[in-house]
Amino acid sequence: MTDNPNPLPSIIPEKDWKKIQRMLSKRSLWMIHFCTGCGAMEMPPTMTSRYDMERFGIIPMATPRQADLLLVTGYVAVKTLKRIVRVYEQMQDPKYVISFGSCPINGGLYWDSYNTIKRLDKYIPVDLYIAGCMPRPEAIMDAFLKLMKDIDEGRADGWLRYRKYYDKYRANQMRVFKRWDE
Amino acid sequence: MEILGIFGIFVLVPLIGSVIAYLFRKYAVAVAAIFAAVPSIALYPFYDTNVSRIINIGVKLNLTLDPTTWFFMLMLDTLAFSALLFAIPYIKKAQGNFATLILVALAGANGVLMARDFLSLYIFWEMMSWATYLLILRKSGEYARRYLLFGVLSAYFIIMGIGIVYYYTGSFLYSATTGIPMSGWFWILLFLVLGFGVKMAVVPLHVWAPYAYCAEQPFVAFLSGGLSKLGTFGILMAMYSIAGISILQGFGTFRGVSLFGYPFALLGAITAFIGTVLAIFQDDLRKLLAYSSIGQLGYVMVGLGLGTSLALGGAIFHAFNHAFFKSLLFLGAGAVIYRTGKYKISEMGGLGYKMPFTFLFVLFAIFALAGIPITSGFISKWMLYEAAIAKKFVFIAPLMLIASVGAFLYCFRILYGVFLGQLSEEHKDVKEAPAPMLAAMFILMLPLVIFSIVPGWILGWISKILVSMGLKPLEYSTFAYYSPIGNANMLIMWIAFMLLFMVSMIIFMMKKARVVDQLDNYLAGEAPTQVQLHAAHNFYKPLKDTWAPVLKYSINRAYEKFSQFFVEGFKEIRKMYTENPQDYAAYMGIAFLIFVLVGWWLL
Amino acid sequence: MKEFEIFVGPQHVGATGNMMYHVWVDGDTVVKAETHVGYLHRAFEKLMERRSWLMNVALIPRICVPEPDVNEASYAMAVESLMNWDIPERAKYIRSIVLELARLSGHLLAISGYAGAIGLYTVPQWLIGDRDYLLDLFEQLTGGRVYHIFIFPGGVRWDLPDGFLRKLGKVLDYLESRLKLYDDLLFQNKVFFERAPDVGVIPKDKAIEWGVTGPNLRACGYAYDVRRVDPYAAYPDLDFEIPHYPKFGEFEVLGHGCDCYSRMVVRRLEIEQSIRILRQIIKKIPDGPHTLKLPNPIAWKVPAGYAYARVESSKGEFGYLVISDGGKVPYRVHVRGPSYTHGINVMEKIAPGLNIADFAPTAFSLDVCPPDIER
Amino acid sequence: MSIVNILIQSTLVALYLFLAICIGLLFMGIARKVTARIQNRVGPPIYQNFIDVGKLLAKKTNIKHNWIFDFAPLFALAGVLLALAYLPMGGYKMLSGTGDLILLLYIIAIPALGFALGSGASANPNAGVGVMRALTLMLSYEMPFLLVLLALMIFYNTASLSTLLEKQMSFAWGIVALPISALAADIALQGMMMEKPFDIPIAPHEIASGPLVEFGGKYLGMLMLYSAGSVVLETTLFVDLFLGGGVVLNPATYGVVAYVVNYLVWFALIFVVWMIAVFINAVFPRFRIEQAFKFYWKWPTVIAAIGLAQAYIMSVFLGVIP
Amino acid sequence: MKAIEIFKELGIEYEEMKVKGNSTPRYRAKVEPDKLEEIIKKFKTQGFKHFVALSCVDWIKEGNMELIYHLFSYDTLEDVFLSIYLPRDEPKYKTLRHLFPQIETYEREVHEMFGVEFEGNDRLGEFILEDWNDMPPMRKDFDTVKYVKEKYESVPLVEGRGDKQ
Repeated sequence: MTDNPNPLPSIIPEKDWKKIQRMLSKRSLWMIHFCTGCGAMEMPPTMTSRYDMERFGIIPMATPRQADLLLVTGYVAVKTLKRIVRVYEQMQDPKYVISFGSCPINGGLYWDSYNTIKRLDKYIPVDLYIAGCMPRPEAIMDAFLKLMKDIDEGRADGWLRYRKYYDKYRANQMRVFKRWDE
Repeated sequence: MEILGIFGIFVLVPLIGSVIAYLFRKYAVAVAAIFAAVPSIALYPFYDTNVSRIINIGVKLNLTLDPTTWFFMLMLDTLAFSALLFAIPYIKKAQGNFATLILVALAGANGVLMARDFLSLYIFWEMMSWATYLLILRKSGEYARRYLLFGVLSAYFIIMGIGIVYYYTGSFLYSATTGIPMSGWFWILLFLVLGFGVKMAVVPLHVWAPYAYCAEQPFVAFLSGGLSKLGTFGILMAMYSIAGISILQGFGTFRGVSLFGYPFALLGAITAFIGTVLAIFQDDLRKLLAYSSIGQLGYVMVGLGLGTSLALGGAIFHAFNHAFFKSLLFLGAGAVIYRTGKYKISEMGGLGYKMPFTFLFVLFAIFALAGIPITSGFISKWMLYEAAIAKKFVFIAPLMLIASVGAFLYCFRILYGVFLGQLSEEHKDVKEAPAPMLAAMFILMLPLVIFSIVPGWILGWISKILVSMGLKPLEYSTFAYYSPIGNANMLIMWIAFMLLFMVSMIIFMMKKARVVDQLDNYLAGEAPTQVQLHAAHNFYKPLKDTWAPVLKYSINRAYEKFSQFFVEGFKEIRKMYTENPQDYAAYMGIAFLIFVLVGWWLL
Repeated sequence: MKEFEIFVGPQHVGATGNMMYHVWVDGDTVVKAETHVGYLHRAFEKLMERRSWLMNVALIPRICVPEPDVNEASYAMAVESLMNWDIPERAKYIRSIVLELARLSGHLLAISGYAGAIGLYTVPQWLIGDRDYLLDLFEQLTGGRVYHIFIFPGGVRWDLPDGFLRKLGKVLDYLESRLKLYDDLLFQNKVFFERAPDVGVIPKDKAIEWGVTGPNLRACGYAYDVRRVDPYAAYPDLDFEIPHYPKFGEFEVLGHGCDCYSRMVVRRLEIEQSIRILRQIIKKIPDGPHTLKLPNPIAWKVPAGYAYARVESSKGEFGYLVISDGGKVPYRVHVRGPSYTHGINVMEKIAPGLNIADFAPTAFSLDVCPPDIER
Repeated sequence: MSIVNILIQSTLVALYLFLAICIGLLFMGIARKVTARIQNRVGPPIYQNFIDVGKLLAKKTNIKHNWIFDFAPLFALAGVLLALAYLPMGGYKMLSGTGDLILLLYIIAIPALGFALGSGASANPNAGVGVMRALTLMLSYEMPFLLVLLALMIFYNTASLSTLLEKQMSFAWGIVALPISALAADIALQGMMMEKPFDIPIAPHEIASGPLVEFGGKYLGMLMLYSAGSVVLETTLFVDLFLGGGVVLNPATYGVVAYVVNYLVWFALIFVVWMIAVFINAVFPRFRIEQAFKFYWKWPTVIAAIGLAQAYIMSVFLGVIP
Repeated sequence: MKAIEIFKELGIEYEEMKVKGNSTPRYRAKVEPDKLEEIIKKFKTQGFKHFVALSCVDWIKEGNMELIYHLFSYDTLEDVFLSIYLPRDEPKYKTLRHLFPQIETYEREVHEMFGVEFEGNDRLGEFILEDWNDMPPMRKDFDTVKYVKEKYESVPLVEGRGDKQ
């Protein structure tokens, strides 16, 4: 894992370099196109002409290699969690996770369902939660703005936590999966 | 030096070597490589020599070493040496046989190049042809018969040409051509060009090539790169040395191009197009290269037909380039086949990660084939295009240009299907090709690089050939070359490319990248352990579907139908096929006589 | 191996939601496809067995997100059958309004999904933008944009708010004026004519046997619609046509039916019919109570028995088989979603021979919605 | 040429190349904005693509599959810059005096081939299919485009771009002299720029953005620079071929002023050409690849052939010599 | 042919289900498992071409598994529910996927959710669930709350939230 060194340390001070980086990544959040749950229903309105999240430079991307932002839209079934983790691991740092709706927070409506995990942040780090079932586009836009602010202030550090506590996260994941490959 | 000495070095040494090599059995190929190295190294001192001698042994024979011969010998002998070098690890069974035949073919080829009379030409030509036939026979009798059929056809054509010349002049010498009327010239040139055209695999006489090129790879490299150039040489001699430009012009001209040459140029452009299209759809690596070879020689044919000094220079240069890059490609394919034992492109994949040097050599050959400007392959194509465009030929130029776009398609097919994509489980342990193979490929790569930076050198040699044939010399400087309508400076291009490459390298190097496994890939979130990801089978299916109505009219099938007709009609005659070689030889002799008589009667 | 494998989904732009098609491709032609589902399995049928009859109303809209109201309606109808309730006329009309609005929004999503799959991104932008006016209507009527929890056994939750019908009329006028633009952009686009006809063909004689329903069945040339063959809500009183192949009115009849083109045009025509139905409802809607007087919701007891209710959703036949043993909770509820057959059975059968370029459009044209496959 | 002269020239070329990449990024931003307006949206700021590239280049981890994977960004960026260097921009000849149209045609293949190599190196079938589509598309649009080039070269009797510009200035712009060819070229340009209806190689719904599927971080960033360069490359190619390269004032008489004015005119012209492509892009779905092939080998080829015939007749039979 | 006539012809007892909201009649009949195939074939030839669904009910008190085959006719506009009962401890039945192709999918689901074996269906196996390690979840004796507690609630939280970058 390589870090991101300052290319011109003599010209740009280290602090400013970080600031520039954060500025860049906050203004160009590429979202991965992954409808993990029913919350994805409110994504089309958010993307399209009424709410238009491209105003903030957020566009959906086809593959995880290109994306910075993972939206976990709604409840997470075990089968989906595995894919989410894979997709998350294929994304390149810095990467951010927004969890969507009530279900990934505490199970929501499906608190007693045998097939949905109840708390998403036990398995992957979550930078931001949006509550509600389902969150309105306004709430989503608000969350994006909040995430941008967090990135700017260096608080959206989920990817660092994932790197640091990788073993613990992986151990938690393996408690719900029987095996890792298909 | 005396011409007989030269003859000794270039023809007799390989011939003697062929006998000696056979005795060494297990080391036959290595020994043969040494004997092949002798002429290819001995060649260099003879640069710019021009010796010729008429030997009178009842009939007058003429052996010559002039820049034309030298240039083509440079190609052939280097190729033969590389092919034999490559063959050292490659050929496992009947080594002596292989080594002997290659050397005989080399001797024959050198003889053809040195001959300046029809008799020795024919003798050496047959020597080369039969050695080739036997070499193909090592792989498959069926394929060899196809070759033989067309080889015999070629010989008939040549003999008819020779016969007509002899009829008019009573001499076999190239130089003794006074007194032939224009109608005679027409038949002579037609027969000779067709005869040599078979060797160049010009459509519709190309049918043998895809089969013959399935033989052992080192030999095929020599056959496709080297021996097919004898066709080029033959046509060049026939049209521009024996006949000469003034006789060609005598057929009438179309914008300064002989009306005799123009149809052949058009045929060449069509060949380039058809060869390319057919190459796109092949799944067998060898067949793909074979059709590509046909297509590339079509370009050469265009240049030979147009006959302006730019076109002819382009044709000779392209023949040279083709000799090297196509041999390199065949050798690269050979290396892959040697390591994996597979021929189908769709069964390979990912070998570039395991055989990086082979990949780089092949990549470079493919750059040359596609005409990417950082190789000399571009320059010859450029000359041919500009020659056609400057003369405003609106059929030849677009055909050539679109064929070169088509070349990108099959080039990428080779690269992706064989060297890129998914490395399959069974090829996990494939190793890099052995050192002699790599060395052979490296030798072949060198001229492609050198002449792309310094095209002036080779253009100088070619200019000399052109001048000797009474054409204007090419316009060139050390690094640049010119046509009536444009120019290109390779040095500036190289420098600019290198500088810009550095710029992107700097941007690139600012970050390090981590290497991940090939299955850590975008699979839409899935992570199977066993998955087939190599999309190489039926690669250009959309194109194939689109062209299916056209592709079903295959020339190959036309020939097969034709032969089927004979088979049906002459079931009785078929009983002559006793599978006894002596009988065949007898038939061939009879057929030969009939052809000669027919030729006689025609005139 | 000749084929290579492609996974269309779950994380794929061409997947219709969170599901996966495992596709074997030769060159660029699909040889075999397998549908894998379960990424959205929340065990609704199990959860419904644990919740009381009325609590389930809040749970079931989640089964089909693009068009949740059909769940509520068919569940309500099934429970009403068991309870032997006749609901008031006004409730039926209000249900029809909700269902038709849901159909409109479902069709708009389906068309924009297909247009997106063939690369015309302007259509989704416009259509989903316009769909938001429908969601605004829902919001005014029910309080929720996506999940409405509005229809429940015995009627609907509350009466129409003031001015709702006027606003509805306005939105319908607006939508009708926009339809022309959609036609110009998509339905009369030459590239659409190239790409859609005779792609993803369901054999006409097999369509019913394979369980194809809804617009997909009508695209095969059968004028079957649950609103006609098994009428419910206010539909018996309403006048509407059932667009089916080859009765496409002003649209050209291209291809031989059962293909992407027919499926999309049928959906496009159904939008017109829905507008027509809603206009009739605005005129005809009777006064009266919007719901029955219901018993104490905590102590609902539903008589034992079997009941099946079906509703025409924008995707096809949506049905609920409700089984009660007389207790406070349903003994067993089985949800029959249209995508169950479209997504798995039909898709696996028509995929071989498709171009991979046509795979995603075909899946989108069938309007497969994975949540109602696995519940 | 003296050393100083060479240095000045190369600095100028470097400046022009830098500007070209910037213009490309700006154009992509404008395209996003315009498309957004067509779609009833506000759209991103027009400098959005600069931020995107910056972010991608500043990504903290980058992955690759093997060393061949690196070919893509290196060859793509270097190749497109090299191709740009051979294009006259706004009357400034760059290197086009030392290489002609055929050379340019083949230099344009370098980035494409490098890109294809890099994406092929990633064991992803989507990439393989994407490159197959890209190459097939290339074969498709090259047919009319080569005929158009041939018409130009035959009519103006030169293969050198700088000479072509001079002849267009002194005689008539290509679009006036050969309007039919210009039409065919613009249709071919749509495919060359991979805008809809010909964005088949990177179709996200079908093959998950095709060759780009495995690129991320700096790889994608450099490929974005490459595509920015190709936007300018392709539009400038059209402008140079048919719109006189934007040369309205002769540099020989007006000096530096001419360069500035010509640059601005050139900018306006490539903007117009780009906008045509963007508008078409916004309102068309994409073809299937074989439909694109059939399309290109049918009508645009016929149009281009008519254009070629016109050029041939004018040049050979009517003796119009520019 | 009307469903009633077919029932009479086959000699099956049927009951009519209550219908409110919808309007077509629905008939429910209990049939012997080994006769089911013939009966469905008969219905299919008589216009009941639309196979709506196959549902399974776990009657835990009776110790039965009920499989409900649901057919619909577009000609006569009737629904028919054919029920068979299988023993609960070892539910086994043969596949009927050759009659209607979508039965295969339903059988896969019923197999996974209820543990009913369908002989002759080779695609049984993981369908909706993945990595499942308990009894089939739709059975009445499967306690989902207990399962949730054991599997999900016990997973510990990962600390570190709020660590500075």
